[in-house]
Amino acid sequence: MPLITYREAVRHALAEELERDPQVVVMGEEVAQFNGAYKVTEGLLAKFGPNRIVDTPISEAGFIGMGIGASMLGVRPVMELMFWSFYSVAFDQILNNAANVRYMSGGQINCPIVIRGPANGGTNVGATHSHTPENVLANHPGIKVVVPATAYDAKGLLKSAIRDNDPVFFLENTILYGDKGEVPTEEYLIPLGLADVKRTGTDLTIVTYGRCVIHSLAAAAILEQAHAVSVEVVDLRTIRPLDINTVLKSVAKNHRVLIVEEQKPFASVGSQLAYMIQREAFDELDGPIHRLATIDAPAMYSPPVETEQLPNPHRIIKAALAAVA
Amino acid sequence: MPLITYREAVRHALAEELERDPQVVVMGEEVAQFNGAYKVTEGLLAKFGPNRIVDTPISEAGFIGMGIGASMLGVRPVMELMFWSFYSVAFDQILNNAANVRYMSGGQINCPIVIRGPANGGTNVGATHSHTPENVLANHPGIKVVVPATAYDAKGLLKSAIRDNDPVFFLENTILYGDKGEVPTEEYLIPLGLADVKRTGTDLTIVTYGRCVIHSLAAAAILEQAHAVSVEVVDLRTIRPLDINTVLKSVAKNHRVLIVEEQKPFASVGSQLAYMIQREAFDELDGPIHRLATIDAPAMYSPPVETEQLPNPHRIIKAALAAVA
Amino acid sequence: MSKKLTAIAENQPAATAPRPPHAQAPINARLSQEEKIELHRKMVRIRRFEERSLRAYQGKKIGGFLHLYIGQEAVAVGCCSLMGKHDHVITAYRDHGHAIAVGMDPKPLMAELYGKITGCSKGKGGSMHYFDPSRNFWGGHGIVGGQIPLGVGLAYGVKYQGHKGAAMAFMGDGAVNQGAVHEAYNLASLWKLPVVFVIENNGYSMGTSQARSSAGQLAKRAEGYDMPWGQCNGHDVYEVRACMDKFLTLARETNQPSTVEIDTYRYRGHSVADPDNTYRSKQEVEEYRKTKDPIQVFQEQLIKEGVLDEATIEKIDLEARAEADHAADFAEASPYPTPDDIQKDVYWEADHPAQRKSQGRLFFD
Amino acid sequence: MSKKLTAIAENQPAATAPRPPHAQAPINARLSQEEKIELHRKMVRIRRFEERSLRAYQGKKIGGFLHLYIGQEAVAVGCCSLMGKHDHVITAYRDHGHAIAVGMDPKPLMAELYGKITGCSKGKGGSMHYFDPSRNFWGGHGIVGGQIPLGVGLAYGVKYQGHKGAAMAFMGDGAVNQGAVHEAYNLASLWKLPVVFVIENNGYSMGTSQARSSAGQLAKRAEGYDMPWGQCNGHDVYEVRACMDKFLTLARETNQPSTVEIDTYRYRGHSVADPDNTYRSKQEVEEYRKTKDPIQVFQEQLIKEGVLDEATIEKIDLEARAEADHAADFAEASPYPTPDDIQKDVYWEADHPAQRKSQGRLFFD
Ligand SMILES: Cc1ncc(C[n+]2csc(CCOP(=O)(O)OP(=O)(O)O)c2C)c(N)n1
Ligand SMILES: Cc1ncc(C[n+]2csc(CCOP(=O)(O)OP(=O)(O)O)c2C)c(N)n1
Ligand SMILES: [Mg+2]
Ligand SMILES: [Mg+2]
Repeated sequence: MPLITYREAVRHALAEELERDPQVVVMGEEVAQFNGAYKVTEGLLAKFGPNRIVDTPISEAGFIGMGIGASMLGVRPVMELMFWSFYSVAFDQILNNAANVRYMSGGQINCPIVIRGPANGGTNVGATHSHTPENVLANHPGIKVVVPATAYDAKGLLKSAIRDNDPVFFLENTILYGDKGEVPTEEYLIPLGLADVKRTGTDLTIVTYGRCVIHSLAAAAILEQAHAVSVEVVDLRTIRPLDINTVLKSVAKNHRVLIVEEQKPFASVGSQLAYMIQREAFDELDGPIHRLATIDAPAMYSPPVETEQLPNPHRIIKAALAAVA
Repeated sequence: MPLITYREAVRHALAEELERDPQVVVMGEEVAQFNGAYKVTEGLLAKFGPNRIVDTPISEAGFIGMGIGASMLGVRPVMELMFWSFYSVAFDQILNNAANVRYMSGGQINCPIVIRGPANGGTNVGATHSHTPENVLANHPGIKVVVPATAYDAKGLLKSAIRDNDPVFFLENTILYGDKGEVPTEEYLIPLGLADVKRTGTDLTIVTYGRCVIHSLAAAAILEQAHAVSVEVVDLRTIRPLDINTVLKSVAKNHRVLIVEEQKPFASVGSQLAYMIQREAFDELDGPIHRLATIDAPAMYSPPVETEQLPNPHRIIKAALAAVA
Repeated sequence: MSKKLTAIAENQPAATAPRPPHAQAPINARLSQEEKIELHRKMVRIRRFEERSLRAYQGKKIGGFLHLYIGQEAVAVGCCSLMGKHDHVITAYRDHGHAIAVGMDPKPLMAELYGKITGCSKGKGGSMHYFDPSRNFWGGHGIVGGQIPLGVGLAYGVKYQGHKGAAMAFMGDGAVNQGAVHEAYNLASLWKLPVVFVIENNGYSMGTSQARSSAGQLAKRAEGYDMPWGQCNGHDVYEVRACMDKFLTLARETNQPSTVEIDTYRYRGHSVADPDNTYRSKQEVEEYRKTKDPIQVFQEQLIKEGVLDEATIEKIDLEARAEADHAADFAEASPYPTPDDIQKDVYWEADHPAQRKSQGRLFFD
Repeated sequence: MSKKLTAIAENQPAATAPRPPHAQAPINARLSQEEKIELHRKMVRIRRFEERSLRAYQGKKIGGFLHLYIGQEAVAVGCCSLMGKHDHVITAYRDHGHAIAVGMDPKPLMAELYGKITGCSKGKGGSMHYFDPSRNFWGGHGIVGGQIPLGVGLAYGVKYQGHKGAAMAFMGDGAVNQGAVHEAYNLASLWKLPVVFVIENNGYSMGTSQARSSAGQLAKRAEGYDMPWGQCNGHDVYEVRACMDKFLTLARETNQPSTVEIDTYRYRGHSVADPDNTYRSKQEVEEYRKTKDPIQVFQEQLIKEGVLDEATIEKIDLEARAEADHAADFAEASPYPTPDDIQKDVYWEADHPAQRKSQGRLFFD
């Protein structure tokens, strides 16, 4: 299988779906002429023309709301948020209109819109640009949330997201864009809501998603070698719908759980997982569920300190050892 | 002690603080001439004049941002959101500017702003008007979140909120506005971050806040009489800062926990409590932490069904019996 | 008191030549007698429906808010009477008039107010959230200004899908100060999207007069985006049609968006909960009722034209009252949704389990 | 390519009489020689600081974004040179120029870029988040348009607290399409708040030309809110001062807000990460550099006035370079914050434990 980057994987998914379905349009700030702020959409304008690949003004509420309206008529917009952080100015459109219009209309409407873009810290862009809103998004019934960690997953999940008839929020990661992974040349889809055990192990279950999958795998290798701790890494891939069964199966096997998430801790995805695991597998737990999250503060600029603020292999190892102690 | 309504308690707190500190201003849609959409600010314009009680256009992002800017200069704005649900259009100002400006300036700035208004379901106003965003707000370090359940608490906490030097988000409840409670005539303050055991009991700890406190107390009375279950009701009163110690003390005593919250379940305040309780009091738990939340869907309009969608005494009793089973 | 009592009709793109009476505007002149009567009937039906709903509200049959359109009927009826196959409508929470104007049946509308499963939104939306995509009616939206970007999206969809049509995005005079509206203006003008932004200026946003909420003249803000704009008297359904026809045609033919401010008035409080005694005088309301009532104005016009007579007027009114009563009976007799319905209509996928492709839990507890 | 190559200066509220050269505008005519040189020096210091910071970035000393102000110096320097005790400034992420213009010391500015604890924001803000409330400088904000309501709040504070002053709220040409900006315009005009909205129009928002992002003329949108507006050439610091003085005076004296669009240009990419090859030509950049460079333009003007000579110019330049180097040395030598610093400066209360009144946990893990 060819090795391609996460960025290319996203791009290929877009290109294939643009090719397949003329209702698919790609929109966002700088996605066309500039080739994308993070070059994800590079070459798409040249290939599909300005009717399909559309640069927008800096008006997130306006253009995302517009995309939602168009989706009600059957257009399938894939909107890029240059950073998911900018959902802050489009919050009402995203979480009142996209999430609720089906319900309020008694099921008469559905919004096949995808909103995608990076949502991560770790690039020293400060508090306003480093939000990881998957918890806030997934709090709202009516929408779906996907956070792929690898090129393979990104491609297969984005294609499913574009074909989905509900609003799907797709959270990428600027740091992962350059990471390479094996991706088949033939077409494939990964269903939303299916977790993936990225590493098997017997002493501790790490439940995680997004970039923390990569960190957890790195930590797991060291934990195995240096500490004789065998770690299973469950990558959720999708936050809503949530494949809790795969998580519970791993918990039932290992009895010790560490949740790792790049999230502010209060009412995070990890909080939700912890509630569910203890509720549904209380008797399987040999000790409390541990969690490692972003250190609770706005995102720090200072590069070496931001690294420490976020989960990283070194912090994960420490947390894992505490969880199996 | 005189019996006054929750609405009056909020109003008295505003009036006393307006009296005490000339930097305090009250602003919002319809707060002045119209006397408040829910009549909370009734009479304040007549008493304090249009310089202190200010009607705004329907521009939540604009006027809340303006309040934040003014607070940086030492004005102490108390902004009314007619519904907290409308935070959706001011999200960026509230959760990027108010929450982050202190951090990003390295501590040079503080924003003594209060944003207050009702945040509740149960009045048949549909999905866009029934948000309970305390989880989303409290997710953001830098801000404080208060959800009082009684007239007494509302007054004492709001006065503390207005004197606080950090941004405080104060979540009231349209259904509670008419509830009466004893409130002393002499001045008092309740510190933020102090929970209140509203009823003691020995079989089950219910952790809750806001209107669910009232429901839980009603349920507890029936549980005692009809089911011989003795319930302790811990009212958090403040979500951030969080008085987890009072919660843990009760858990250590009763060993069974039910969290009751008017929240959509995914990544809610209750999720966070569940994580913390199992993490810090694992060995005190005789069974999994149970939770009763809003039934997971956008808020339903239909009046009798919305009652069933929300926590209510009947649902709480059922959940409590399951939790002690 | 900001409301101009004399309505003016300055349509920017029009020439400044003296205008003929609106009845003679081609779009009105070509109406058949029955079509004229139908305009009248629609207004009466809206009025009677709402009066009936008010009684139901007072009888505690209806929860939440009830924002009545009484006094504004000529706006929705005039605008929606111009709709073709690819024209679309979206509005705010004061949506009963638009719903009836696009042709929705009052029975499911009343049932929606009663929170019944037979409601147009299955009891999930309530008064503020009427929808009927089959009639190109996209709601009924509660967040002030929030529907306007969606309206631009409808226009985008029409254009993208190669149809000749236009979207009408309605908002109140208070809504113009929402950021989303401004973003929508710029997008529509920049991309030449066939949308007409319709400001129903009833002079007040809740208890706040236009002068206390907005700097400058409302529709004129369109100039800042290089958009044509117009203003017209919303008490005269002919004038509404004449004015809107021009801008709709512009949108359909040239994809040129525009803003139209229509002067109107609501007789009732902002919602049924509004005591309506702090911000305007009883005389002001009476003055409007007496001299500008859209039903009265049009009725007199049609009598003058010989299209209507007293008997027909009486008949239309009786039918409208009966229709409203039947709607209430229908609503009353209909069942409520059950708690099992709460989690329906959330996800398309959950509602179509046979076609579901995703896995995992969609709902949490 | 939307950028007008010929700058114009149409100041709406001004009479249309022929204008005298900007050097003779009273606000400029009354400057002492040293004050004029100081204007020049500030621009040179900004330029050298940024050039030095660019080298540091290339040397991997700096993380995140670096948005250079090179080419735009006359705007910040001209505007901020007019500040009195109760005048305030707030801007976006392209904030180095404003920070130096209000008088901040380059050492903590450079240290901030390096992420050091000695930075003006203790390494917490980075390039986009410079702050110095002691100099009435309220940042440095990353969300496009998000700072504008705060700027209106500064004006509100000045007025509420009874001072005579004005706030300048800076934004780019791309920012005008954010909803928050529009809401702020309306509030400022409606309530007569002493704020001048300054649009630094450098022709592009990232890779999008003005023509591709905005319908209509930017500053002219102010008319929709009954606000006066102006436009001026931002390559000439005298003209910036002459124009801004008028609007600042209007704000200070009468609380009348306004919008001023200042034509300027950035030579560098949007940020250091911008390859700058898809949206404008090399010639366009060169043309600006050669004919409109604000430092060059003003230098020639001052030579003509006999205020500057080659030796002084050289001296100023050398000093500015040395200052930038010292700032880099200072930054280099300074320590990083430690992980213990992460949870400082989050809550006022946590930072002042002796005065803390709340209880319970403020932080979670
Ligand atoms: C964002 C938002 N803010 C406030 C409200 C509360 N609210 C509902 S209607 C209304 C007044 C709107 O007035 P206008 O736009 O003139 O419409 P009208 O009611 O006159 O039809 C307000 C303040 C809301 N629903 N949404
Ligand atoms: C709400 C939001 N959307 C998008 C961005 C990304 N972004 C940062 S700067 C910028 C361009 C802004 O251009 P302009 O306002 O003209 O200012 P300039 O960079 O030219 O100074 C964009 C799109 C952002 N920071 N915030
Ligand atoms: Mg109105
Ligand atoms: Mg620009």
